[in-house]
Amino acid sequence: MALVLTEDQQMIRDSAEGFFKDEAPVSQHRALRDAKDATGFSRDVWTRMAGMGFAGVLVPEAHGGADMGHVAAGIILEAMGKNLSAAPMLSTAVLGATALRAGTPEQQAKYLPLIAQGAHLLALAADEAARHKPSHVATTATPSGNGFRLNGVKGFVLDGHVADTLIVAARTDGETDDRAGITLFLVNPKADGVKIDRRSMVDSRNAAKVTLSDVQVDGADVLGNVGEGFAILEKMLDAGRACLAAEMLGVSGQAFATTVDYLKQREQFGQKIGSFQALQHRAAHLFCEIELARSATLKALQALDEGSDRAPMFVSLAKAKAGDVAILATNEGVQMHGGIGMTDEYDIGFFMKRARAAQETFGDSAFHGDRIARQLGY
Amino acid sequence: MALVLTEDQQMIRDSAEGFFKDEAPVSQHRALRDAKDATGFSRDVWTRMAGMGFAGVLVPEAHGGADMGHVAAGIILEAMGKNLSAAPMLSTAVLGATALRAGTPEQQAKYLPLIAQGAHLLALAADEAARHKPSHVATTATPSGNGFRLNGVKGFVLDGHVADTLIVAARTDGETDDRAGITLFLVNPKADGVKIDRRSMVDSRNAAKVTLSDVQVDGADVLGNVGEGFAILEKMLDAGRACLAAEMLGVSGQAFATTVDYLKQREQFGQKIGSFQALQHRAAHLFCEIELARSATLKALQALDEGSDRAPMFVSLAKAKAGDVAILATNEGVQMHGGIGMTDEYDIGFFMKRARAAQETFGDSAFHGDRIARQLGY
Amino acid sequence: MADLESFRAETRAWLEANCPEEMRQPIRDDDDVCWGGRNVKFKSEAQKLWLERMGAKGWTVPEWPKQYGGGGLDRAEAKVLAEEMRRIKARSPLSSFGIWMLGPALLKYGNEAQKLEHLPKIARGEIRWCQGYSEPGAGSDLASLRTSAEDKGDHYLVNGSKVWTSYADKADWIFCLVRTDPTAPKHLGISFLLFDMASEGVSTSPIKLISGSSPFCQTFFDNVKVPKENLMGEPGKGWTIAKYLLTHERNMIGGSDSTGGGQRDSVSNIARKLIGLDAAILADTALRTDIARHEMNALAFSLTMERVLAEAKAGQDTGALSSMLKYYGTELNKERMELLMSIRGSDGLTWEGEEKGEGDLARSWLRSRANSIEGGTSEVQLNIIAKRVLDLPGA
Amino acid sequence: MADLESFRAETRAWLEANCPEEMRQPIRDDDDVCWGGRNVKFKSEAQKLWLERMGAKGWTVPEWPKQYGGGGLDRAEAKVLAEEMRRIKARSPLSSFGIWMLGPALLKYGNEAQKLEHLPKIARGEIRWCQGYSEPGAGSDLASLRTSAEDKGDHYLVNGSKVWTSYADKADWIFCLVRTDPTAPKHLGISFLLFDMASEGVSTSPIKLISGSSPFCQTFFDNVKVPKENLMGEPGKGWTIAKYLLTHERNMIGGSDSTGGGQRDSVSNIARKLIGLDAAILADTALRTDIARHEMNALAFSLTMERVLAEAKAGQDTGALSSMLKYYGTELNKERMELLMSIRGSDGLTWEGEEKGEGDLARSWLRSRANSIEGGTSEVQLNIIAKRVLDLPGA
Repeated sequence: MALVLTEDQQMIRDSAEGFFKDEAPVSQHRALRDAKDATGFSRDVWTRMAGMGFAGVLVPEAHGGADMGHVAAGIILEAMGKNLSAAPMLSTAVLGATALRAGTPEQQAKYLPLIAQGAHLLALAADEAARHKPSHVATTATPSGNGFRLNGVKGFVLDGHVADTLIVAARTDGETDDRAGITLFLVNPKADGVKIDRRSMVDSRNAAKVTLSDVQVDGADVLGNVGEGFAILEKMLDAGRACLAAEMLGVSGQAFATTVDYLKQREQFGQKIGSFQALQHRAAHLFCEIELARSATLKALQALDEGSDRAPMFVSLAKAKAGDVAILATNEGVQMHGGIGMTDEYDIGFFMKRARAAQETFGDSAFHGDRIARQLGY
Repeated sequence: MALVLTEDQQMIRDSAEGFFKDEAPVSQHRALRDAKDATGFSRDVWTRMAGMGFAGVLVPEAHGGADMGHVAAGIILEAMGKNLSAAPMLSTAVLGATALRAGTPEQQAKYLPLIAQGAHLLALAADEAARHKPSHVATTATPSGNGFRLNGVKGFVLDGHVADTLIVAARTDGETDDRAGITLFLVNPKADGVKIDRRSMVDSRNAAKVTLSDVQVDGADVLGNVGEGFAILEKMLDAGRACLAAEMLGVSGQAFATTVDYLKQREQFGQKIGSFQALQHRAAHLFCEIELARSATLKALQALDEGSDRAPMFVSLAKAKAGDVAILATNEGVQMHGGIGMTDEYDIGFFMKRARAAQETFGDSAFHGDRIARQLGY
Repeated sequence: MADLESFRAETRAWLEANCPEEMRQPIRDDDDVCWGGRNVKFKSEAQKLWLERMGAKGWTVPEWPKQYGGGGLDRAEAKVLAEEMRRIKARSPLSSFGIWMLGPALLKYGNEAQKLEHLPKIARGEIRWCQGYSEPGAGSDLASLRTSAEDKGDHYLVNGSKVWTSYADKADWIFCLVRTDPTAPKHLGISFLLFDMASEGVSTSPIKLISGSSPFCQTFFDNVKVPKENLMGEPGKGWTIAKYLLTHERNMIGGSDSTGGGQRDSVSNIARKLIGLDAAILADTALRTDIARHEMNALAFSLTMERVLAEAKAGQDTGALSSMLKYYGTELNKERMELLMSIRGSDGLTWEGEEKGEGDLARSWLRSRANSIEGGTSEVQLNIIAKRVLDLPGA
Repeated sequence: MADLESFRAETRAWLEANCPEEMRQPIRDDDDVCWGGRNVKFKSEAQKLWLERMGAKGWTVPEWPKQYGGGGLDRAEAKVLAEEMRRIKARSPLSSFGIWMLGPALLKYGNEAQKLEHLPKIARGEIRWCQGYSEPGAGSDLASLRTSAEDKGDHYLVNGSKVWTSYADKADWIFCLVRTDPTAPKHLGISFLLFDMASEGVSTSPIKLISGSSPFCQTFFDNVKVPKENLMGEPGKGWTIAKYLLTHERNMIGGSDSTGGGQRDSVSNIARKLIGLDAAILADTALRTDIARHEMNALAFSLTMERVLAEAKAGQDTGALSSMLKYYGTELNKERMELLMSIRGSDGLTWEGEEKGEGDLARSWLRSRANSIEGGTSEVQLNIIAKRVLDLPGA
């Protein structure tokens, strides 16, 4: 596959960019933040995103989805990153849809159409360590009745506060850090024993702490095979990581564009500050870095669409590179804006906050650098 | 101790700087290189260095030395770094004298006066791995007669091609990477079974490969206690590392001064290139880095003089920081000189070569970063 | 030396007797820091008592002369006092821009009346000062300031506005750069004026920062009348005073104060607690490499501060090095906060949660981004090093 | 597609029959690379045969038109040829600045007579070219060049000197920037001249580099007579041609050629072999972190080259991106060499030892430092990106 967007994908990009710029711009993010909105996003926008086919971007057509693939999903997330649009796109349309595609025909028929319609929200309850380590699952699932009883505590459950269904990773076998013995469960957050504590984050999004105390699930709620959940989990995470890379690419791109504009307008010592060579060189270097992040991200998304064996490596590359670049782009953006970049009144700080949160989600660049090195055998 | 040179030390600095600028400037280094001089330094200069008290800087006065301490030794090495002066200062006056101070009264009486007079050269034959790891000693010393029989191969024996005595680390007990069980021996390089292959290095200095085949040494040639050589070795190495840091500080300082001069003279696009802000900022940053290296180096040398428990940590800090800074200073120097910086005709390349060689000697910054982290318990 | 030892004994006894137990506890939050001023709200009786006792002895400013409310101690005695305070972990009784910034400038450039008027009130924490340097749209370019002070015979009429005035909404007086001569070239028409924030025509408006807090204000001057005797130094020489004072500020920001001194836990200690060890080394090897690199630089930097101080004490010229300390210290502190955010992982992202203190790290991280902007940006410091230290040519 | 498949079959058969076995072995040293030219010294009969056969088919320059000695292939066919050559690991028959640099410019700016004269000889490796751009003391500042070409009616009289002319001592002809109009402003008086290095008045002097080798020369022109028909393009338009050509050079230096393509072993493979693993990860964790960071950037960079090519093929404008590729590619290659020096430790320092190949790494490392200087320094590339891509204002 040529490392370039197809004409179809360019059309998706144009329509996604138009949509989020009009329907969910940074000003909406600011308004939600100021209102301390309990949902953290606009349900109305989410419904319209479903109408555009975005919610069903990874849902098969047979289940009412648009089935446009990962490159398209990344394009949508990049446009969201540019506008800091908040919506349960990652948790539901990417992670949720990827998970359910591994489900039974009944599970698929039940959930996938609802996902595509924007009528059902999912959240992944996997992380237990503050530093991402997906095999670190101490939450237990012990046989009970016709199913299992779940006990444990999950942190950093993105959109957990609004989820209609939680996808919970729990251990049916093995030791805490083993990959084998992990099983995924579809859990109703209203079930007895489920406690959800919403936490607002630095980027004004929400990640819940989910406490499971003797939560009873039945056999039909197992996703995939018992003890083999890690493979599905990795698939979900890789789709999520690649899409986060795309979102961070949007964050970097917009932060950079805003900064370059500022360099062209702002005067100091009687000159446009964009004429200072030290800033020019830093901006030019940053331009190159963003281009590298773009290439890595597109490759990762394509590799997922192709089902390539090397997809995990390219995904880690994209997540690490786009993450580091987003940190650099937003830090440079704030520094080059000077004092006003530190004020809440300007948007550049929002981009910095989102970059940091996305960097810490599903493994930072240190995690992914390690993962690539292991994949390459060193 | 205040982190500043005493008046005495300032005087030593002034006299060392004057001496090496006059007696062993970069042009001498170039001449030795061009002549493919087999010794690699001027024996005449070494004799005069002894006359200045430099060779005996760490030799007690009772043995005819100047006993000026490590700060003074570092001052001398820094001046040598500025002028790229080649002399067996590190191997004999620093490593050799440090080793012999741990010797028996007879050994001290035999060797230390000769060191101070510049009449006897020593070389440390310790490293067996290309990446420095002092506990990695596979060379064996097996009991034989009234002493031991040595077998093994040593690489990177600095000044090994001219040494009058080799200080050999060999294993009398334990496994290859154990710290315990290492014993130091004073070995005559002309003894049966000693083979010395001179290698010239990128910085035009020499490091020999020393092969030991059934070399017989007697009990009087053991330095320190049998099996406890590692502590002496570490002491030697730490003295050497701190002095290398000082030498690299000199390399950085001179490379930087040369480069700043060039920035002030060279014109391009109708302007002095030193007026370009991007280069100004890089030069200013480099200035700060050199200042940090200077502080760390002085602290390490003082800590050695004080016999502080924290000396190994400060030594590793100095070696790592001064090493990284020397690489940066010389790389920036070549880059800012542009094309002519790549020509053999200009001196800046010599500084780059010496910086790299010194960085790789007795542990690079990765080695010392690891060593500090272990000392700090992480 | 015998004198110094008896001074130490007396000091120790006095501190033991006078420093309330509560003032020997570590500082937990902002309320534990006392800034003084007319409207001071003491957090506790102990905090009030401690300020009064120390202020009465002049030990809030141990080296200032006694006639100006100081302790009159020499350098060696001041060091003993500091050591003895550290010994019992006594808190600083007073945080004050008056002490850190205006005071040294007043001592050097103020006239006798100004010194007698202002210094004792600073020493006792009675008047809280703020700084009026930056102006909207001018940023680091102080020389282009536009706030005017028109000579009206017995007073100046001040008009304009200042931005980034720290705690201007809480301050009693301001020291302020104003343009007294609109015809003089950039640097030359600037003067240094002191005036009461309660004067008619002064208003302040806090600036909300990305960290959510508002430590800075924009301050507006609308026909503010300032008596002529409130001019400090000569008219038109404000720039010289400002530079002197900025050097102090730079040392403060780049130095141990805002990058934190010995009291902060090291990055590696925090990492070890949160991440743990594996075979005696930090379980995350990539982070370990970055942490080690950072800590080496931090250690080399703190040694550099020590060396610069020692050189200054030994009479060597270190004036231009304040830009180095400001630049490197603030960049290091930003790096430290980035590393702490990485170490804390998703926990560090919390803004508001059920427990107290959640969100503190994220706020501190965001706050740290201003370090390399306030008090002269990193870029300005590099320019200064290039020009003044390296003597590189102008563009 | 059927045509392409039959072309593939024919090509495969031809290559199998005509590519000597020796030409399918990896390149071991400089002698294995054939640069052609009047004084070519073939290392072996196979090398000579391979050049003759490929040259005769025009496959040294597959996409050039047949009338100019090219293969006349379209893009798809050329790709098939490249694939088939890769399949049998066939060496490139000819390395040539004529092919990489002058050829494309000649095709675009040369007149018919010039094309017919020069292109076939380039294609067949009969004439070896060198480049005369930089001048002593001018560095990256090409516009200030001083080599003059005075119009003498039927010829130009060339005087001056060039520096950094690669292999000028081995080249037959030079393409050279000269000033034909001394009165025109900087860029405008420059023309593009081709002439024979055997002309009277041309002399060369190799420049010894820090790596010990001398791939570059200084070249002197002392009243060299050059026929007027050797001017390429319009007089005074040399700058336009030079820029076009520099773009090609940048792609070459930044791209797969000098930073090495797929044939090089990866840094991590080398590290694994030399340092070894401990519990499945590289035994030196600090180096591992740096290597992983480097390899991620190297991989992202090679994907960027792939993407830029794909975008160019898809008709998108990627012209200004050559500066990015040159800048980033050369900086990466320097980093690679620094890492290899670290990995090899003291062994990497050897300059001369008993075994063949000792000293190669140190020399390659030193050589790599020129990457970010030659063909426009990294600083110049960043200036170009800032101005042309980001449209930032001039100082």
